[in-house]
Amino acid sequence: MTGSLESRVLALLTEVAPDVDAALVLPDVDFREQFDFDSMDVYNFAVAIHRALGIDVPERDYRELSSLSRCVAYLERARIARTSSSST
Amino acid sequence: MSRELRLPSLGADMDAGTLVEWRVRPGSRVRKGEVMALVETDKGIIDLECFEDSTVERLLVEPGTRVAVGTALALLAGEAAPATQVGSGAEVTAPAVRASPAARVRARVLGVALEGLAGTGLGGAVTLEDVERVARTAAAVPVAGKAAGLRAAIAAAMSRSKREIPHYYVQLTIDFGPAAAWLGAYNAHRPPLERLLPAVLLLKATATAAREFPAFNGFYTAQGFESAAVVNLGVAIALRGGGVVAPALLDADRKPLAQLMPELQGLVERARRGHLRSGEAASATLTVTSLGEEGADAVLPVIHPPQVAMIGFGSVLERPWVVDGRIEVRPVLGASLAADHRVTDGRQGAQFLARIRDGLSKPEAL
Amino acid sequence: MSGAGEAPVVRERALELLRGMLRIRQFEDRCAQLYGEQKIRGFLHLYNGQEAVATGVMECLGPEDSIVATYREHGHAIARGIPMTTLMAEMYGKREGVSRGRGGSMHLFDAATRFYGGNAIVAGGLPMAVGLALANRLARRSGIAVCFFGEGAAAEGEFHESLNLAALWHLPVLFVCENNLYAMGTALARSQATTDIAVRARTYTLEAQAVDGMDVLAVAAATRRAVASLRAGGGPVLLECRTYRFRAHSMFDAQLYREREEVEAWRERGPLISFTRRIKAAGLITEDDFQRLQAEAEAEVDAAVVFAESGEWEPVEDLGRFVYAETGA
Amino acid sequence: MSEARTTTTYREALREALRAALRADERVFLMGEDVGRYGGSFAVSKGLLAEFGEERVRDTPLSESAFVGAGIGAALGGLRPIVEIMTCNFSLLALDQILNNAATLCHMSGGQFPVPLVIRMSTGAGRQLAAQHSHSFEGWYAHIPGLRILAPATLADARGMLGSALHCPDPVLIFEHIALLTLEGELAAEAGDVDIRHAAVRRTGRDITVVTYGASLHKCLEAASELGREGIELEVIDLRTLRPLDDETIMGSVRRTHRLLVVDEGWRSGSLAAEVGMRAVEQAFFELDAPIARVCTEEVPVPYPRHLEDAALPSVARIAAEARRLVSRVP
Repeated sequence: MTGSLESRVLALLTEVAPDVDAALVLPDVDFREQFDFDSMDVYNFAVAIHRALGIDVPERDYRELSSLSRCVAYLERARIARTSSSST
Repeated sequence: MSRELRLPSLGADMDAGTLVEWRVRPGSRVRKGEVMALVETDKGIIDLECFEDSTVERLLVEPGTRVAVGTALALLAGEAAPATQVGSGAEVTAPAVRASPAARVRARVLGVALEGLAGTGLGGAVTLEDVERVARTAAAVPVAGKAAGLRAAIAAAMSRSKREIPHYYVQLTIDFGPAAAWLGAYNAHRPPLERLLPAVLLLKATATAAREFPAFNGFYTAQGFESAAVVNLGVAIALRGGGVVAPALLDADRKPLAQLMPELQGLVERARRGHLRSGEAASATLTVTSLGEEGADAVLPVIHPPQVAMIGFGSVLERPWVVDGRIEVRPVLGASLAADHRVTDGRQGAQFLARIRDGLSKPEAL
Repeated sequence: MSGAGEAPVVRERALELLRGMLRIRQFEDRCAQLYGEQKIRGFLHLYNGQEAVATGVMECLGPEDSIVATYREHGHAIARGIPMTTLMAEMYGKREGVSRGRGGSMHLFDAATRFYGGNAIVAGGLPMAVGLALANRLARRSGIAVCFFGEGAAAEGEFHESLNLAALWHLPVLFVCENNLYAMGTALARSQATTDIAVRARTYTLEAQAVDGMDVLAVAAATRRAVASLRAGGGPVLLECRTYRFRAHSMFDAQLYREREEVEAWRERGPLISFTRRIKAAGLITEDDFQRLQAEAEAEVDAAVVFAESGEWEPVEDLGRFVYAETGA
Repeated sequence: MSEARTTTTYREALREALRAALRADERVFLMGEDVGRYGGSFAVSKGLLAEFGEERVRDTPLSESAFVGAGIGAALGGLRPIVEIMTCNFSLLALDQILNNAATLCHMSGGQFPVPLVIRMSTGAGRQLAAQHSHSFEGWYAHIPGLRILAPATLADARGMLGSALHCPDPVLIFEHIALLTLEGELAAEAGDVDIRHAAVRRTGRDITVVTYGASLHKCLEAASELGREGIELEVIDLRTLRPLDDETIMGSVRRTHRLLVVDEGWRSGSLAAEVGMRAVEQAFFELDAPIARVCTEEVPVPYPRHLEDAALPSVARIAAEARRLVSRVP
């Protein structure tokens, strides 16, 4: 399901920053470096993730949202954690 | 009694604009706050709002026309005073972009900025083909073109500022510990949408202080300085691809943090989409720039004329800090003030910064 | 009171000719007044003094004949039978005018009476009259073309071209030169080497004759002979009617070019005075008749003014009408 | 279903038009200098005197004002005169009649007196006839409301415009270019009246709209062929009717090509070319992707020697050069 999550994250990313071309996003480079992401972008990104994926990223984990691969890995873990917690 | 809707000056660095689209027609009844037209400026497309209920009698300017600030755009009927701030009516002196009429129309339709575009037509004019080629290639190109125009506008405004305003600077390092702690606690229990950014605290603290120091909040014009009755706090917003704009958070001193945050979010979004509202594009009475997470200690800003002061915040950094005679590691923030010596002096500036510091030390009161 | 082969001057005819001249005189005097009141604008050229010419010529024409006149043509239009009401409305520029107000004083047109204007270019009407006669000839119609012009026109090329062409093609044109001695302010002798217009016409082989233009009967008699010749297939004829204009060339004219005494002398033998004197002396009419005709003419002019006053302005939206024919192909 | 076609010339087509008009309507007659015995100074009316007689083919004295005025009078009198003025230079001697009477009477009489007159005259340079016989005055006449101005550039128009003009209740001036008299080509045997209200697109192309008329049409078409080999496509419009102008066809083309070149044998200042260009500015400004350009006759009285005359007139080379300039790109 990683591919699907990645494409959803990319969609959210372009929603937050409409001038970003999803096809050109480098997975391991910091968003800040790639497209001048700032705290407002991170804030918006977190809001979008919460709305679309239902994952509430706490403020202290915002640094996990700094690149595509890091973000996908984090959200993957968060989903698994949520699923397992809800199944118990 | 009919009166004229004139092209307002939406900033000291704006002396002309291109009417992109009318949202009203002759005979239209427009209510206060309704958007009457879209105007393209160097800073993007701006909505021209109606400030009084009116009826449109006649439109005087065709879409696609570049007009000087102060040019009458339409005739309105209604009892009220002129709808928008009236500019100087000065002629456009900046050299116009050389582009064919057809290229101008197509550029507008395709959203391509002509400024900085290399023309291949007769006399180096931008042609239809040039515009279409740019539109076909990556979106980055028009952004670069737009950025060049914006850069020119910034250059003009900042040069004027440095030419005309005798700046002085005051700096103060602020212990951001109490604010950071308060903010962490505030955000911890809230979903992402309701959380606050540190910038909101900085803005609110500045706005509150400005109300107490009106000599830093207002405009310096040919008639001298006049303090503003409200605090419309300009926020310097960096655009991706370069450039900065500084639209205002209206009445920033009177709004609770929970309201300022979504307003700031909206303002940033509109600024980056190039679609600011006329009411917020030009009304700042005092501006703040915050470098956020970029790691700089401090920033010494250049005042946006006709304003008379600007506050700069560096990044919040952990630094050794003396508390009760002992050294502790604390998050600290470099705050700077650039102010107009024609209006205030350094002593007042230091007091103003100190008042901001005090505000940040009691964030719960903000 | 009649010459050889001439229409007899009986009471009815005398009254008719007098009425004709009085109507023109009254109309012109009222126009002068209305001009001062700014009801009439533009150029206004009045016919006072020349009434015998139009009246005498028109008496001899039929409805099949075509008229081409000059910018001093109110008299011709009235004598031709165009109602004074529509003429006055034209002076005002009202849409009820003969030319829908588009022509004004100098451009009276009326298709019903074959009145082809009112031409404000000196000699401009002569070639047209030749063409109207040509049309009659080619269409085998009996009508003739009558062309009025002043002696000033004899200096224009179009005069010579037209006389030559009409004579060359043997066309039924009656050229009526109203020699009032002044082309605006330029006396004939000061501008033309040959002052005898008839002599010049004869060089183009036209039948040409000089007539006392102040004598309505003489004008009529000459015209009647000319028309008979033309209808019988004869070539063009020119009548030089020696007359005088009592008023200025147009309204704004200080008349620096002629002496007051000269004007007074001509007035003494004016067409109205002399004709009235003659027919009264002959016992054809009484002073009462004269007064009655005068009153009738005045009443007709009054009615024409009322008509013109109550007329309407052509709507501005119709400005572009009639630049091209509206009758279709 | 192929229609019969005959090989003919512009001159013969003009003559055939006269012959057909004289046959079709008893009211029609031709008059002018040397139209009868001489056969027309350009031999257009050759043979017509014998066929129709002196009454309907009338030689006139050298009195342009009188015979043009007589044409106006005859038209008012119910006939359908065709007046030939030998060359447009001589038409100046009749300008008073054309402007002050023909063009004016209908309006001035409140619509009572339309003037259904046709005046034909030769126009243009290119035959080394020097300054007094090389004018192009059609643009001047096109300035005058009340007149209709035609400029046949093709065999079909030479054959068809006269008949259409005679059916028109207004004064129509037809300008026949002397350089076209020997133009040869095929014409439908059935050729007759043509539309005289619209311009014609003689060649389509996407790059530049070239508006022209008369003899210049053929220069433009030649330039278009030349440029076509270079990949520059000209859309060539033959105005045909110079007054009233067919704005729709012109602007429709400008909206496609976004460039306008006007080629006019008249002098540049105050020319018909200026009028066409100004209308494009008024009506299609936002469609223009390059400045409007003109190729007109140089502002000199047309000189006699061949090389100077050639240099004065619009040429294929000048038209092509101007077209190339309009689509040129700066590096």
